[in-house]
Amino acid sequence: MLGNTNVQLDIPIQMEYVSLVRILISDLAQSRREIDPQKVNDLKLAISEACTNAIEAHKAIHSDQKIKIAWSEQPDHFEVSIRDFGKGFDIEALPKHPPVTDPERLNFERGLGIPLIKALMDEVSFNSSSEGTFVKMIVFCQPLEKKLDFDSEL
Amino acid sequence: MLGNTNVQLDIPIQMEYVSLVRILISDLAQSRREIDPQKVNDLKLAISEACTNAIEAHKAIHSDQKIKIAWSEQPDHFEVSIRDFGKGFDIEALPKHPPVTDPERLNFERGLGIPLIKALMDEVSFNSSSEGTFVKMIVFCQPLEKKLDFDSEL
Amino acid sequence: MDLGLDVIEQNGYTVLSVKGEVDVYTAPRLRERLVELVSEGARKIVVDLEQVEFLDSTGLGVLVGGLKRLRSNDGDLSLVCTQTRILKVFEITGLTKVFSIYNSIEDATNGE
Amino acid sequence: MDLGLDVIEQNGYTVLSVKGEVDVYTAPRLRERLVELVSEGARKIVVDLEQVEFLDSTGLGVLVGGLKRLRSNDGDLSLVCTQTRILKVFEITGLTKVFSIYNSIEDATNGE
Ligand SMILES: Nc1ncnc2c1ncn2[C@@H]1O[C@H](COP(=O)(O)OP(=O)(O)O)[C@@H](O)[C@H]1O
Ligand SMILES: Nc1ncnc2c1ncn2[C@@H]1O[C@H](COP(=O)(O)OP(=O)(O)O)[C@@H](O)[C@H]1O
Repeated sequence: MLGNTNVQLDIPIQMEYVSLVRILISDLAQSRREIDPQKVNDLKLAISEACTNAIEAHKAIHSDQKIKIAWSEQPDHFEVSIRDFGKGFDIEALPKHPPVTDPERLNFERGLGIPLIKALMDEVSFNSSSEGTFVKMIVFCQPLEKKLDFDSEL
Repeated sequence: MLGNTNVQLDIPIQMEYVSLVRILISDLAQSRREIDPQKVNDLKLAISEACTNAIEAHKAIHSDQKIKIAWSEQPDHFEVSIRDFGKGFDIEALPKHPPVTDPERLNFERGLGIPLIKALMDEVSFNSSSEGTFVKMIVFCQPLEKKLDFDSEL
Repeated sequence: MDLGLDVIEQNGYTVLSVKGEVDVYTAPRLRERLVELVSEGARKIVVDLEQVEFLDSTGLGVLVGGLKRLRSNDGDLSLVCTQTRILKVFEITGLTKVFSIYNSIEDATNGE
Repeated sequence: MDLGLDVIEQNGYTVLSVKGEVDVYTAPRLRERLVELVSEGARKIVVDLEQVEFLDSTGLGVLVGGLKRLRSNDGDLSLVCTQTRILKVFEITGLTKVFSIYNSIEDATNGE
């Protein structure tokens, strides 16, 4: 569970609000602690991907319930979570992309969001059920070196 | 009551979050409709004053409950509301400032927030009881000419 | 949120310069513009990402879709990008191996 | 959130240039700096608001408090401000009639 939620934002099921979430989260990350600017970019991207998925999940079931973004601060990290009330999904069952060298790769225009979230965040967990999905992302405030060689995972 | 709340933000009882509210609200105002930039500034100032008062109200009773900022859009105006759970106040009973020409005026470093909100917003209502305070502010999206001669009101 | 989409012809290439944030809300406009260019006959398209402030997986998807469309029409789509934060997104997803990425419009339109 | 507070001496005046957003969170730093300057002996203070991006009633209160402190010490506090959005706050509250407001540091430090 979230420790101590500092800020919570509820947004409607419209894609134009994703940029608002980015602005909010990047301002929080930059103003609250010393943090590597690249980490702020990573967080903006990960939160965009997660919000896009959450909004899509609500659109799929024609729900107009708002999605909830929560921000909390821990001694050595930030925690950002996105909660939706869509019908959930099985993260283990997501299709794997063909390797980038395969010409078939060009048929996959989607499915890059979750791999990006996993690659960019220091920690991430997905909790999904038929009641909805809760994505929790963690970014350490002291910058960590992270290798960007995730080809195999995609 | 609020028509259709589009976005809701909950913030903790710390003054440093007031700037976050400004960023959120000014981004919403600018991105959602054609609006006079000066109106956006007015809204930033009014929302800052209202949030400052709400946070002070919670501090006064040592409440750590979050305050709630809601944003909604109507055909010809934006509605922004601030809800706190402090012990409320009687807006009619607020002390009047001496006229600016009176040397006594310099003894009043405070009490300018609500007059500013009233002067800057197209409409404002205060609903306050022992359960808390609900401030609703309205800004028309089509810029209105507004005379800034409110000296007598202060 | 505005997405800038400027087109110039250079050296036989069609250069589409994108400005602003490419996300799920704005990416459809980029997709439309690319489809338009191809249907108008463009076959060698360069997408200039130098003024892009943000690009997410929806934006990547649109670029992959554009590349696919062009390759199946005997054309090509290449990119101009030197910004590390944007390059990073291509690297993580392995798409640096799918796209030709150049340092400048000049390099991209110099033919081979 | 950073509040820039730079002090220079000019023509017998102490010029405090404020940069950034003056609100309930940052105003205490402005207040402290003013109190410090007065206790160090400054009597003719000019607060330069040209680089202020935002000023709320807490900021106004700090400036009124500074003016009061200086007047009771036979000093004065004047302002430099040409930004309409900041001037507007002084106008609405009637404080344009309380402060001397100049168009430039030069004007403010020219004597009188
Ligand atoms: N919050 C969510 N609720 C329901 N399904 C989801 C959610 N997030 C992701 N998914 C599912 O996982 C798939 C892969 O997501 P992602 O990697 O972000 O790529 P994309 O969104 O481009 O398909 C989505 O297509 C969707 O089926
Ligand atoms: N949300 C609120 N809850 C309780 N009291 C409030 C609230 N807003 C304003 N007040 C009261 O009204 C007074 C005047 O407010 P204002 O005009 O903003 O000036 P200031 O906050 O500088 O005193 C405050 O000092 C406070 O006593």
